[in-house]
Amino acid sequence: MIEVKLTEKAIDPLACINWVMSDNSGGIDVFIGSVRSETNHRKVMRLEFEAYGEMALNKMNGIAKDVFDKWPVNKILIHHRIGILQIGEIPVLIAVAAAHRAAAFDACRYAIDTLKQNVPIWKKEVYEDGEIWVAAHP
Amino acid sequence: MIEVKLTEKAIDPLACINWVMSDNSGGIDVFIGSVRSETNHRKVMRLEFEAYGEMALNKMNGIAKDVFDKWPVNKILIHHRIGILQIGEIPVLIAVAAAHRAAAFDACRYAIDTLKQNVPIWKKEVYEDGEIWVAAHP
Amino acid sequence: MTLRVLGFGIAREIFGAGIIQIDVEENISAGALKKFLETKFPTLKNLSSYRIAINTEFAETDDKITSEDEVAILPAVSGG
Amino acid sequence: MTLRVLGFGIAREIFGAGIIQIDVEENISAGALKKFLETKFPTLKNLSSYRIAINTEFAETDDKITSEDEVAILPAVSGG
Repeated sequence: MIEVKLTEKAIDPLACINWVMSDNSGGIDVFIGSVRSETNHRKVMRLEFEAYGEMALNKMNGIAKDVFDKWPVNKILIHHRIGILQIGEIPVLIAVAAAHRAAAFDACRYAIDTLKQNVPIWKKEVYEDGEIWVAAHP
Repeated sequence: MIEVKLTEKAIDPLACINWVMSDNSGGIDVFIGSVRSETNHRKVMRLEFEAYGEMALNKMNGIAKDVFDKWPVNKILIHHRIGILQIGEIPVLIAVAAAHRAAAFDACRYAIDTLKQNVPIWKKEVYEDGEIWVAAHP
Repeated sequence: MTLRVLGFGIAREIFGAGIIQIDVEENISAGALKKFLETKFPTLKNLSSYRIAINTEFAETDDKITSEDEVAILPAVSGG
Repeated sequence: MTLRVLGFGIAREIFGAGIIQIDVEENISAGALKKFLETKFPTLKNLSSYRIAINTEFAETDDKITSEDEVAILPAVSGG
């Protein structure tokens, strides 16, 4: 089973965990991204996430399907937040449940690594004295 | 920071996640063990976990310290349940927070793999028609 | 033909809008569209990299575009 | 000397108690204690593996035990 979501509301880790757990999964791996207060020694005030919604959902679903092709997993959930996020808030949560832990770890890591490469979502870091679209410039 | 616990009460995933998150951690990896309803095609009724408490806590603290020696992480939490657990309950939860995700993933996986090898905790699977101490027999 | 092009992230800021409308040759290739846009919006050349999507799929340089297609300019992604 | 030995998991069930008291030679080694226990509780030999801990640390075969030590019999662990 797959659940993929782009949302402007706060991601709820407990609801995500409850969704992936089931009687046939012994190992669950959960990756949670969190907004850091500092990058490259600049103080971050907030982040702004923007997505090409339809394509982002397609790509996230594609990652989830790839995971099922590659590993024996039971459930995968990928939630990504868009809009304005404060320090400590959660931009992304990926949870994978499998009978055994190795598949859950491998699949979860693959999913976040691939999401960061291929899913059309962009993040702007806003500082006290400016702002930068992350990774847009050399 | 390290939090290590052996507990007879239900493990609370949200409280664990909140404990590891902080403004300087961008990546959190959480491993959750869950009691499966079936192993080796036998229906499991419940599990019973027993620990050599003092040594188990020593070993869990040792794993946490090793993690800090090996990876740039900010916080690690290891909670293990003891006593009787029903299907779907959580015997173990390990959460690792780091500035960047690679360290969180590596450290979390190392911690659960090492826990399963070295921490003196034993699990008895109780079936409708018998019971087995897992891994005790050839 | 008239083409509507979506811009995201810094591309949206360079365009000054989330969607722009441009006049280009029929069946322009993705690669030729890039060149055309870089003439119109020279700042695009400063981006570390950007890709073109046609109908929500990453396009190859030779892929042809029709006026029916949904075309988008995607700077290097930075989700997660 | 008189030694108190903790048993966990299936070892506890084989002992019939969480702690047993046995009389062994002074400064017995961990390896010799294993042999002694396997004579007294032959079922221990059926375990896939088990280790001895002295004062909450895994012991080597040659490690010596005094009557002050906390000794425990640890079957293959299966936590997590």
